[in-house]
Amino acid sequence: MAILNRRTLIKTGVAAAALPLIGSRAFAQEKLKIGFVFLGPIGDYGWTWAHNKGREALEAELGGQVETVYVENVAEDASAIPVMRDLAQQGCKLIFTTSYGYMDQTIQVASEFPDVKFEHCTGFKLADNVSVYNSRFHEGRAVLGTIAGMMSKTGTLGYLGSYKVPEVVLGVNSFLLAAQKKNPDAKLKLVFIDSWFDPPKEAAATETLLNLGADIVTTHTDSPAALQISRAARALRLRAGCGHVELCSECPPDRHRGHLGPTLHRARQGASGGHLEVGEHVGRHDRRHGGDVAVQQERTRRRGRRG
Amino acid sequence: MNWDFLILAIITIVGISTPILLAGLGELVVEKSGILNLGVEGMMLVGAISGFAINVYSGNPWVGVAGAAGAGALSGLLFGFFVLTLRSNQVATGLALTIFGTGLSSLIGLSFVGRIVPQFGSVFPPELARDPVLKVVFGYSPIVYFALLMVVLVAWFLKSTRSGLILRAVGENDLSAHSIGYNVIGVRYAAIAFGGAMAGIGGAYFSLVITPMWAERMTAGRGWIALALVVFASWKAPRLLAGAYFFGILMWLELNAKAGGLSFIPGAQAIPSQFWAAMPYVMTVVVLTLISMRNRAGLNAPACLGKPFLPAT
Amino acid sequence: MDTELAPRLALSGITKRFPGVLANDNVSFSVRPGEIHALLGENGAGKSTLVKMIYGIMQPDAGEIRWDGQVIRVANPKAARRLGIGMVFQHFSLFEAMTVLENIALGMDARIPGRELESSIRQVMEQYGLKLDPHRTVSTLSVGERQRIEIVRALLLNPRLLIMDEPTSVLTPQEVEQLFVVLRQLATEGCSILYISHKLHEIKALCDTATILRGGRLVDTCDPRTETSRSMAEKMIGAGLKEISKPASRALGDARLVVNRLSMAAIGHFGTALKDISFTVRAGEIFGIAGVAGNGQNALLLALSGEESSEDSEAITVDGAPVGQLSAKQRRLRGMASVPEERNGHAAVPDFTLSDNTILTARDRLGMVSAGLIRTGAASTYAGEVIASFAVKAQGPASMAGSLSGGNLQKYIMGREILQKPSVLVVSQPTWGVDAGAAAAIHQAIVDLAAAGSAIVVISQDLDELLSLCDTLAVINEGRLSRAMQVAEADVHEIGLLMGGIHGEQASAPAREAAIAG
Amino acid sequence: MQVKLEKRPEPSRLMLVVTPIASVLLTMAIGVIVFDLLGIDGFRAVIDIFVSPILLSYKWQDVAVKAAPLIIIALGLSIGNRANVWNIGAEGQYIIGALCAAGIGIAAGTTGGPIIILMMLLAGMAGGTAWASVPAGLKTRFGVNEILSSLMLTYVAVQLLSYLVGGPWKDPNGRNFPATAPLQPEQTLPILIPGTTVHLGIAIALVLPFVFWLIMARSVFGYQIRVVGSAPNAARHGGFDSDQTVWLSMLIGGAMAGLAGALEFAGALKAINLGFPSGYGFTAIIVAFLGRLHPIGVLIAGIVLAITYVGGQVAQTTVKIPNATAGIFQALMLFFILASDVLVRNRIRFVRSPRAGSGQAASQTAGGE
Repeated sequence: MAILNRRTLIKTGVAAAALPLIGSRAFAQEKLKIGFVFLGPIGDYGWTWAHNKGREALEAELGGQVETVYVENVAEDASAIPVMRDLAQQGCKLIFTTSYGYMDQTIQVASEFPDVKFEHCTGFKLADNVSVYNSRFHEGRAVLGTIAGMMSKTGTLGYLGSYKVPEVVLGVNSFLLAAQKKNPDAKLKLVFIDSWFDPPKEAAATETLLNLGADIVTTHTDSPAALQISRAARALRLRAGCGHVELCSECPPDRHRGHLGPTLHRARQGASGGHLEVGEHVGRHDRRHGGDVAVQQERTRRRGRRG
Repeated sequence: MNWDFLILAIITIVGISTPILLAGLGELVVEKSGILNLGVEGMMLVGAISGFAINVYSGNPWVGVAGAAGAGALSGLLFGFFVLTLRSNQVATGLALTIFGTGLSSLIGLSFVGRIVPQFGSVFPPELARDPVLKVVFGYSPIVYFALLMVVLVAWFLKSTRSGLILRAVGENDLSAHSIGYNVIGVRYAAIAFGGAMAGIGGAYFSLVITPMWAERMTAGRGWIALALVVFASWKAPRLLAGAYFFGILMWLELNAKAGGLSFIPGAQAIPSQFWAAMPYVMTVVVLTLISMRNRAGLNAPACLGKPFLPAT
Repeated sequence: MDTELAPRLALSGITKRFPGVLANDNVSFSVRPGEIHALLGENGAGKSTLVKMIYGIMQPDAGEIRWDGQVIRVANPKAARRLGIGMVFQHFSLFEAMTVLENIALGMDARIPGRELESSIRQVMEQYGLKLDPHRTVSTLSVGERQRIEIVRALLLNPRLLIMDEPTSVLTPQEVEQLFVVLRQLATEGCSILYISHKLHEIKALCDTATILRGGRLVDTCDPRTETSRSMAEKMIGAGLKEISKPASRALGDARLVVNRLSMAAIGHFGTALKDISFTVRAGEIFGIAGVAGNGQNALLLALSGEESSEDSEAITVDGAPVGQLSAKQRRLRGMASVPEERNGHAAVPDFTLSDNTILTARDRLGMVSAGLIRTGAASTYAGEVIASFAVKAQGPASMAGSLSGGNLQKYIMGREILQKPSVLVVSQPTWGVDAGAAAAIHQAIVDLAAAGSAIVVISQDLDELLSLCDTLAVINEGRLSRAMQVAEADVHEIGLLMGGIHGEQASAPAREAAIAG
Repeated sequence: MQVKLEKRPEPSRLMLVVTPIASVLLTMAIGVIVFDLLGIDGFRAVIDIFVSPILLSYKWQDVAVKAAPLIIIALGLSIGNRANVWNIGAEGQYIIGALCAAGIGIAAGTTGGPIIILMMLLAGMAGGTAWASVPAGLKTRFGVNEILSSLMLTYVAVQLLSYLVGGPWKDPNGRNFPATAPLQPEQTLPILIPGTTVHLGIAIALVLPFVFWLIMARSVFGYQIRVVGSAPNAARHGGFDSDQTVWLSMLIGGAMAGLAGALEFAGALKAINLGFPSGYGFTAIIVAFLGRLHPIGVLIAGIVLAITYVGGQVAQTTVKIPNATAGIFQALMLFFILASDVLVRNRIRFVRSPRAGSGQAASQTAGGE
């Protein structure tokens, strides 16, 4: 999954189908209740951590207008269904399902609750009340790759991957292609640890990457283990850095950001009583506006498919 | 292959082996006293969060490690209370301890997410610890040296001290030890507390050394590997050391298999990484079978392991 | 004090009472320095209780113990050791996976550094010719070698009195010889030895004095070298046996149970191997097996009941059909029933109801099972029948077996087997710990069953019981069975000799050696 | 004064029933206190975890879906535990059962129907049985400790699952995620109550306890298991073979775990991914003990545990405690129930310290501890 620093999105089309998620009425008195379904623990310092930061920022910014609840450690299988259903039954009118693996479950539960809007992260199936959102991570990865290409002494770059899935592969390719623009001889050492979150394994894998000659390591896993390891490996002149979460050279947990953009934007739309239209929303990282909060509308496309 | 590669490989392997070495060493002593504590994973997690939390408050990683040891020992004593004093079933109680430790650490950890802690300095002069070659000897966290020291101490304790002899006697034949006049329950309490302390330090190695942060379930099942390790080492401390590094090599091979960087082992890329990941467990079963096949003579499996102590009234 | 005059140990008027049993009744005797003193008696004669009091494991209810002339109270074994009393137990328990040295260290009261301890061990071993490698692991040692560990441990304390509880029961003849050499040497050095045994020939060969106990009372203190085996046997088992009530002679039928050269390896370190056991029991016959406990009775029961199956299916036949390799369940279907000596946990499950306990052995013969399901009604009915026929004092079939008194449970168990009308019944210690009324009822039931044509084997340590109950009798000793004797013609003294291990011409020395070698 | 345990002549039937209930109540009480100390609304948390799932009817189906595998696995384990056979590898057998069912599903392609479903369930049972036969064989043949061997094999099963779903059985349309393709709709278990997730497996989980109760209470096999566990020598006397008991109880444990895996796969999850091993096999050990190894007790305990799972999720959104917290409650319940075994078998008496020094006193206190 992904990560996102999201910014936002858009949407278009179809207004016909779009439900007035939140109708214009009532919002003054009634808070919008927003539910989040998280893949990992909110303390993972990664994907879920960043999503949760978005949730917190949302409460901070829209305090009086929204109420948020979340459920963490939700497996990406059918057991997510009762969780989503529960959130809907508790009165959530907007539910973020924050991982690809919730796609079919989101579509199913959405069909049971036509008056609840669902925002699914990184999926591709849409329904009348299901939108998907994502970030253009590959753009950030390309920036990282560019830096890595310019800074690497050995020309060997390390990439700590989670699963060999399209999003991750996309990031790997953009990282390497960007690096090779600066250093045509750049090579990439890539490890997939088959897990989003396994700090000891991430740490050991990072050491393995360093061991294989990488002097810059980037990560697409959730914990900051890789960053901490590379940081500790002082023998490398260049500390490795930076995963999908945030571009930063001093990594530890306090510097992660992410996910805020789209989350905020969509919620703001809902809370303000505007229509939330269904579609695919892709955000781009934009540091000019403080990175995580900046949201810009970029593209909207309505697809015909429905879950 | 070059020296740098080898040195870094050794450093990685020592690093991933240390927590299972620590926890395994504790469990070794516990099992030697005749008790099977399946709660290692839970005690490690309790140690990980306690060490981290105490480090946050004290600002001193050493105090954190001591706190982790104390918290681990306490959780061990909880297990001991049920198993020894109330004579509950060891297997079920141990599993409950793991579940308990996982939940408790998550709960305590709520307020420690995202905190930063001071880290250990090097025990050796930085020139040594950072020397590209010498760091293979001097470049580790103090806990790594502590673990090695403990291997020596535990081996010496079990082999050469009277207390160690009594501990082994209790695990070998609790009824006889009791009839000679030794305090079986007391010895086992002590062993369990030690086992908990070592598991706690093993857990703290995750939250203070490998990745200085707190994250739920950050020990990621290493407590179970530690249990396997004790059996694999056939209950001998020196073999435990070798076994821990051997398991470390397997874990490292698993990662290398995933990295596709194993060109130095012909054909290794064809072996799925899961093969390496399963190896510690498969080999443990094999070792266990070999142990059981031969006469128990000369073997170290404590005869009372996991059995309740029921002295005649 | 004058050790020439004061005995090392003197007991006077020692009495010890357990609930329902007078274990020692006013026992007095003394042991001189350097004397090898035998304590002779059958099981239950009170030998063990007596030495436990000397060693401080128990306290006497009355009487006094003098040590070197002084009245003392031995509070516990540690105090006994401090006085210089050492003891080698019959069933020693060692730490198998540990070395000899470690085992000895664990048993010492004092902390002695390993190296020092090892040198004292070597010294003791050299002094007494005990061969033992201190660094061997116990699990690799023979039983005799294990006993040497206990002896060495006792000797390290420089004992002035060494108590040996049936030391030879687990030893080979060669080991017995070596042990005697050691004991004699100890005695010449002034150590007194209290030697518990029921083996007459050993006592004659080794001891200076013998104190004979029977039923908790001291019968005689004599010089075994001047006594005959026969006279000691008579004292041990009671010359004044009450009248043997010979069973009315019954017409015996065909052979129903035939045991032919049954041999079986020992189970565990303290088990007894069975060697070449042969006997025949005919329809209507009650066949008694006498012997001192620990001579293979348990093994024989397990072999007959089928809990341990034989390698030779012809070794046991029932009504002509070989059953040696059949399981307990299959033998029961052939009409064999058995009652082991241990009631709780072996013959019956204490946590189960009486009704459930019938299922244990009666399920197949009495049709308590259909299609794999238990007919609880049938079990309960049968339990009720047993309770009624045998006057078992119990609330009913739903009572827990463990809640019954020993005698009632025994009646219940006997009844459970007898009412199944087995063609062969093997029962061990049928009236052990049972009050007189229950014992009489059980005896009557056995006689009735025999009268109905069953073949019955009764294994008992109670010679009176066997003499009054059985038609035929044989004695088991060290896993061998003597020839069978008609009770009507039996010579009590010969039985005593057989129980004491004097085999006469039947167990000639060469045969014995050969058996051991095999 | 010291506390002395005195063995009861008969286990207390009253305690047998009272202690599990008391354990749950005590757990709830301690929960309130501990959470309050931690600054969380303890009363609310405990109510949400233990009571809300009962009060909210829409939660019932979730409880049922969670309880089904726990009950089925625990039934099998309770047989082994009764006979003192310690299969703690049910998690692995559960995984293998699901994989075998998935294998049948994949092999069947688009074919579905009752036959295929039945084959999947049978394959699941066969797989679980096969996995359990390894520790059973090692135990009976070589005396290998089944606790350790079955535990180790669980992790081998996890790796096998990882290999299969990330390799040969990976869904070709799954964007390379390590997961099997979702089952064909005709291959999934029928839904019993339209509009819910209540699938056939839940009915099986409701019926099986009664079947097991019948077996344990009425069959010769159940009798055999009880005797072997209670008095091994008596079992031998009764003609019951101990190796056979080990085999049967292990294999039944494996078959039930395998069945639970197949049902969970074909009824609830419909696909296997790396998250499939969710610890049901371990939690079921708690269920077995909480249910006092009695089939009907297991049924109730399975439901109680499922309630704490579902309630744990509720509490996450209401009092915002991490979902692992439900584990604290589960563990506490088990601690208490195990400890209360002492009360079932013993009564507690306070006695004066005996005179020190005398041999008699020493032997009395020896067992008192």
